[in-house]
Amino acid sequence: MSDHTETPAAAGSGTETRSGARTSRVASYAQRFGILIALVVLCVVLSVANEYFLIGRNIVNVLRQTSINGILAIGMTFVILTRGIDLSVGSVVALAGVTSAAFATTSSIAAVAGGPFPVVVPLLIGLLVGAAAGAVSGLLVARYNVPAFVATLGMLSAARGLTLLFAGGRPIPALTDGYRWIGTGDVLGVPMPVVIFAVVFVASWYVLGSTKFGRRVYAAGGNPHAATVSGINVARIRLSVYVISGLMAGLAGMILAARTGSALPQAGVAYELDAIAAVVIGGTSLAGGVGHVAGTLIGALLIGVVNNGLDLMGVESYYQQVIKGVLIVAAVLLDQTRNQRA
Amino acid sequence: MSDHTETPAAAGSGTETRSGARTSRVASYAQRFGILIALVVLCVVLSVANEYFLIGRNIVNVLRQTSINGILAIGMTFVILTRGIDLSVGSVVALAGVTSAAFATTSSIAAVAGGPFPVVVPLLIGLLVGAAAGAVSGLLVARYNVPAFVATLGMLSAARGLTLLFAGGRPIPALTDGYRWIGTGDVLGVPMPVVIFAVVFVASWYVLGSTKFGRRVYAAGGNPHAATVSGINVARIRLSVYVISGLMAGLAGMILAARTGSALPQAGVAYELDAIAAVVIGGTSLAGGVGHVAGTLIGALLIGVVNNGLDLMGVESYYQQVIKGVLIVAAVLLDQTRNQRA
Amino acid sequence: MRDALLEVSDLKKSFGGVTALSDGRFRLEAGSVHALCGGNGAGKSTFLTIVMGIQQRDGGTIRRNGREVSFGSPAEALENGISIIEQELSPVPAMTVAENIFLGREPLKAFGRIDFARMNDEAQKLLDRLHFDISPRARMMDLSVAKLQLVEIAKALSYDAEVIIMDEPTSALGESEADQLFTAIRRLKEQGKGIIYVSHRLTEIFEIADSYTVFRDGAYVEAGRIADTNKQDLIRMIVGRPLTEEFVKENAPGAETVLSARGIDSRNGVRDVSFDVYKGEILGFYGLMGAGRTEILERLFGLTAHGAGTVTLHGTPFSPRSAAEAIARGVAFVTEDRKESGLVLSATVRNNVCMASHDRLSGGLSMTRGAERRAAERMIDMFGIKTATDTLPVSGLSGGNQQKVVLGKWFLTEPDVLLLDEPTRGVDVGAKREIYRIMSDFASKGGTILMVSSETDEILGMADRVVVMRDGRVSGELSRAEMSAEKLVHLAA
Amino acid sequence: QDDPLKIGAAVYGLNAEFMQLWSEAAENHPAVQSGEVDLTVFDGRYDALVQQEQFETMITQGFDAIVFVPIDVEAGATAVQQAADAGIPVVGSNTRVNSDLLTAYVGSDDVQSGRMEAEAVLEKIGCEGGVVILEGPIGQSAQIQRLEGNMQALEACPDVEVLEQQTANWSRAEAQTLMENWLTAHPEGIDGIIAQNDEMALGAIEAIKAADLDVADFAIAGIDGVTDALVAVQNGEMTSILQDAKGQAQGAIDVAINAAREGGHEPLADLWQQYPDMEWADGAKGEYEVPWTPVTEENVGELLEMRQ
Ligand SMILES: Nc1ncnc2c1ncn2[C@@H]1O[C@H](COP(=O)(O)OP(=O)(O)OP(=O)(O)O)[C@@H](O)[C@H]1O
Ligand SMILES: Nc1ncnc2c1ncn2[C@@H]1O[C@H](COP(=O)(O)OP(=O)(O)OP(=O)(O)O)[C@@H](O)[C@H]1O
Ligand SMILES: [Mg+2]
Ligand SMILES: [Mg+2]
Repeated sequence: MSDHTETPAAAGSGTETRSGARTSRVASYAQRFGILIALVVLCVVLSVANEYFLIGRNIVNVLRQTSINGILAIGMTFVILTRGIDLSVGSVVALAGVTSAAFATTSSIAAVAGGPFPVVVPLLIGLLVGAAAGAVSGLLVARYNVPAFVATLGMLSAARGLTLLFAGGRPIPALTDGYRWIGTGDVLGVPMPVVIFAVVFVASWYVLGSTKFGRRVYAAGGNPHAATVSGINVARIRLSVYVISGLMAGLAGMILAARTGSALPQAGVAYELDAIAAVVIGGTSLAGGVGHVAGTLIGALLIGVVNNGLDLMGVESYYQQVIKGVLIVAAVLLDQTRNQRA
Repeated sequence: MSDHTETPAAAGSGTETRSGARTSRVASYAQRFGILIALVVLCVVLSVANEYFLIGRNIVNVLRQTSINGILAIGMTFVILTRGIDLSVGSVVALAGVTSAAFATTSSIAAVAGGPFPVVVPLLIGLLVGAAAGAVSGLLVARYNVPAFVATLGMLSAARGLTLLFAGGRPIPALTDGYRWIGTGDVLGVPMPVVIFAVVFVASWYVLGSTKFGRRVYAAGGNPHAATVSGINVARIRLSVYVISGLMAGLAGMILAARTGSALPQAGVAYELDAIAAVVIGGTSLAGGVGHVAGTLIGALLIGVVNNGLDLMGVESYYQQVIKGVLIVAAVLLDQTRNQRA
Repeated sequence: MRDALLEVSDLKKSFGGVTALSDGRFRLEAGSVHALCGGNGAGKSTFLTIVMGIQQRDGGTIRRNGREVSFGSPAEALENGISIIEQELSPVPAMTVAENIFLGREPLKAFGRIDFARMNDEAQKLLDRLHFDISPRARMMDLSVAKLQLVEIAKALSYDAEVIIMDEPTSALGESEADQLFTAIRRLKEQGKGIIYVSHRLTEIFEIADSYTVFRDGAYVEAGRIADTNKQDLIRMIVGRPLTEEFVKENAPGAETVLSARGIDSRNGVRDVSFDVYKGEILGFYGLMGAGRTEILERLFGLTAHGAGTVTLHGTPFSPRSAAEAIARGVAFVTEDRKESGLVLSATVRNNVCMASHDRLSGGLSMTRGAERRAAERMIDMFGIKTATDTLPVSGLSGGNQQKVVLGKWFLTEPDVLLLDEPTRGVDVGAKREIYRIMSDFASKGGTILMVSSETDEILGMADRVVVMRDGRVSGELSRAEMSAEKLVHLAA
Repeated sequence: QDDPLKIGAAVYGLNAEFMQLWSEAAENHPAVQSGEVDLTVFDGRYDALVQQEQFETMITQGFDAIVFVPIDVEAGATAVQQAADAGIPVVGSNTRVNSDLLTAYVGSDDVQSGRMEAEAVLEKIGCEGGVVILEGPIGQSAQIQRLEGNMQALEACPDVEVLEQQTANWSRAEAQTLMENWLTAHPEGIDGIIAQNDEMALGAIEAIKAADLDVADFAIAGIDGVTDALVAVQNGEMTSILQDAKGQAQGAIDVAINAAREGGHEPLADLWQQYPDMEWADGAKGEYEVPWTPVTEENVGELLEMRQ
């Protein structure tokens, strides 16, 4: 008993809360202002520095380039809110990519017998594979108390191995047009990856902010003991968030395959780092219970804008790495000093 | 000592402690038994499966192959005990490797003017660079409240960029014999990397278990607020652990360069994952305050043995990845179920 | 005879080698308040958490309305009409009061959306009914311990459960809030509910309970009707031997001013507070919840930014910027919230006790193991801390014993000036007396004590002088001769 | 002279030496030096999607031509398609891409290098004994093709047993560990080491030294001709097959300039003189094959000189 709540160091960091759940929700967005300002400042600087940055086409590029990491980061937000972490997303991206692609390729070597199938079949397969991978990690964490870091690191390694085995180490090429549409199609001029990202974002906003499940995710992360005593099945919540993260990884894997036109077994390496970074930059605490997908969106955009801007300006690769490191820290620093207590 | 007992959840599980310090210290190691047993089981299986596993030469191999990750993991243990994380160790390995190597190369292109210098000069440079990188991360975390994940992710990127810039993207070859001795020499037949690892391990055991500083690391991680009220300068402790981690990365970077014969700017990629894995497998909690370097040692050995064993048996690369993932989780699972309450 | 709401027999529980409960027995009738009494570590909380399904028993039976039950989780207990106020407050810090109260059973509107408006409304109504002055929209992490406790009370009552377990619900409360709780309890009793009540404040038990059950060392000792017993007997049952007077006070204040505050400010509205404390004196601070007493101590100890005003210690300016500086000047601070700021729960008893005395216990770099062990053993002895060894994590100690560890930690620093914020929170009668004796000895030997307390008895029993606070200002100062419960309450309100 | 041509070089990753040599050579192309071409090198960070995104960026900025070194044969095709849709010519270099929209490909035949290095090893061990193969990341085109070449050579020596075959991901440190373990598992059996790049061969050499064995007892070969490998060749420790990064990079830029100018460009790079077999053919050919150069004790001094 006596689970240690641990108000993280920032507890009560000068946030005046008076008038309510509503206000408190607004306040919680206000805490993102720091990082939002960082994003805006960065965008202003970039649009002054480079004539192409603000043109519609580049904005579409940035959004499209953010969408995969953004989708992963949203799934990751759920996991991190429960004090967990999912290192396996990059590998699951590849696993879902190749398994679904096998049902959607016109190449006779790689196809599953009878294929290619109409797009819904590979789509379901990809989601299913992602969810299954998430369920395995989730079970290990929720039911067998394996630390999330270890469980998902195991999955990172195992899923990558399975992917390579399944695909024989080679890409699965020649995907059907239906499948490719997920990555290259558009709706009223908005590219599909962006559309999917938007839908996922809105859905997660709704789920986390307005549903019972969302409250339980926050509670299970904020104080698992209190949640349990309040009759919440914390293990089930924990399991669910890994399934959600797996689903998102599955989705991202298919978008990736569809965008690149073939499913690569070595896709997605180290994607977990960017996804976690987006979440943490967005203000979600790795200690659980505190954070919001809106922050994650901004975090993901920030990373996307930095990558895009540095490429646009043709900054040399090595300098890029230095600058990127500095910028990410600077953005959070700006946020941090604003929110610091006293 | 025996701060490091265990996960609060499993508090006092099955440990008969009556006769004081001695017993309790034994008990605290007993709690590592789960993972130690996993290691022993694995070793037994491997020595049955492969005739070469238990021969002296292979044991030396395993130890040597474990030493770099082991040294990193020991530094990481300090950081994780304070609730932090250091993602930058892989990059700092490379940075310290190339900067120190520049003082120890006989190649006229890469050398710092006046070089090569006697081995103590590059050695000090490497340690200094590591410590400096750690100090920057540490300052960001301790003084500016940047989440450790973000601060060290920034350092991961920046240090890699600096390394590549410094080395011009090329290896620094032709290191002096003195320098190479760090990686290839031996003391009474024990390879230097193993000797250094052993020294680092014993020193960290002493520091964490028996010094004021060690006590404070545990306190600062277990409950920073309570530690502060007890007169502990938590910020200073936090800063110190990142410096220690940086020093360890510096050391590891030099050993790596000395072993491979030239300092590669792309060395150490993703080393942080294995280092963190060793720490967590060894029972140190990412929530801080609980854990022990002895566990880290076992965790690092476990990873080393898995890699070595699979190579020895000639398991195919794809299967290796799957098996490795499963084994790591299985080892922790064995530990977990043993320690679980009720 | 009607089936009891709850009947427990032969309940057993041990943690590894440590037996927490060997024979737990209890019978709760409808429409009654049943006090569960016992010293620190007697097994009360263990018993109650098992009933609630938070922990699993090793043996024994639990009957609910005559039917044997076995709760695998608190969810099942809640379904069976049992709710709990746990001893250790356990809020979800980033959530609002209303969200905490309705955790897991939020009111919904269309499409499964949570009806935040209704949730806040209902929380407001609930809090109003209980006369708790808390906004349902405030976030838990912004609340003081006392308010957290009120929220937990409101939450437990809101389940409309038939059996309500209250494990030291008033330990962080002042008397007026406790009175609000008692009003609510009486109402529940009339509705035929059963309440299990745990408190180390015996006056409360005689005020509210109908019957009692006493545990000692994990085993049932005796049960009966409150009407048939008295304080002396109850103490005898709890402690196992008779105790005479409750307060031990032998110190006499000297004339030398030790600490002197002039016009100090602090955050949360503490303004212009001045006082002097003398060598050998116990200065009490009394006030209602939120009067600003804690802030004054935090300010003195260097934990909050310094506002206006000056403080001198032994005649020299004293404005520490960190706890370390304060400790170096011989000041110690037993904080109010042991879980938040007092203890490292994952660390052992020994390491917690030694935490503020590292310099004293080390020879240069190395800690002196022997010295640490002896120090811990001395404090375990001095405060009667019940623990199998000093190398167990404090998270495995009972609440009252944890409090004693905090006291031990600060006495070990051998301070001149002791700042005590609710020092006997959750401590049993026997140990309380011990602590009062230690305080008295400390002052007699020339130590100085500043003691914040919400218990009038404690102030009246121990303080040489009392500063009464109201809304962040000093509303009066009374000498020992002038003190009375009425005057204290009058000045505080 | 009008505005400089904007040419982008999208390479799969710059963290290792070979692509660094490649991009340095690209920057040193006479047309870039003279300002005729404004060259931007994009680091693909070993990720097919990142490369594709860099194509999007170049298209947005209206580049005149792109030189492409893809991370993957298949995944690069989409990027090429996008550029083609935008009317930007793409010239492949070093690594193939499975697309018929490529203006041309300037590179070397990996199958051939795989065969050459394996033959060098087999010759040294007299076509009998045991060999191990250190592979690149499985599935990458260089790994697939070099392995194909390895196998072609091995077919000619049926008495040679392949004892182990495993990826070390182009990495020296990984190869060193792998080799240490193999030396334990095959205490007497390993005679030859076929490493699909130099880094891995160098790792194997270090492992042999660490095991107190004599490097001279092993036949070791790698591919690429990175600087450390040249030194090792000079020391008689291994054989390497030089991949002409400079030739590939500069040749591709010439072809790209020609495509951007829609013909008529006079090639400026050295390689057109260096290799008599390479014919410029008005930049109109679909494939330019840059020959491999086995590094021998004779030419190694000169090659090292060029690296200074
Ligand atoms: N998780 C645990 N691990 C080990 N021992 C425990 C644990 N929980 C309780 N104990 C032990 O069980 C005994 C009974 O503790 P419990 O908390 O039930 O006492 P209590 O009667 O509630 O005391 P208090 O009045 O101080 O709250 C104590 O000796 C305590 O050390
Ligand atoms: N609104 C608030 N925001 C942050 N912290 C607060 C707030 N109100 C109180 N606290 C903190 O909570 C702790 C207890 O405060 P509170 O004033 O309620 O305590 P109390 O013991 O009931 O009364 P007193 O202040 O008289 O000691 C103090 O540390 C105080 O600083
Ligand atoms: Mg209790
Ligand atoms: Mg107070």
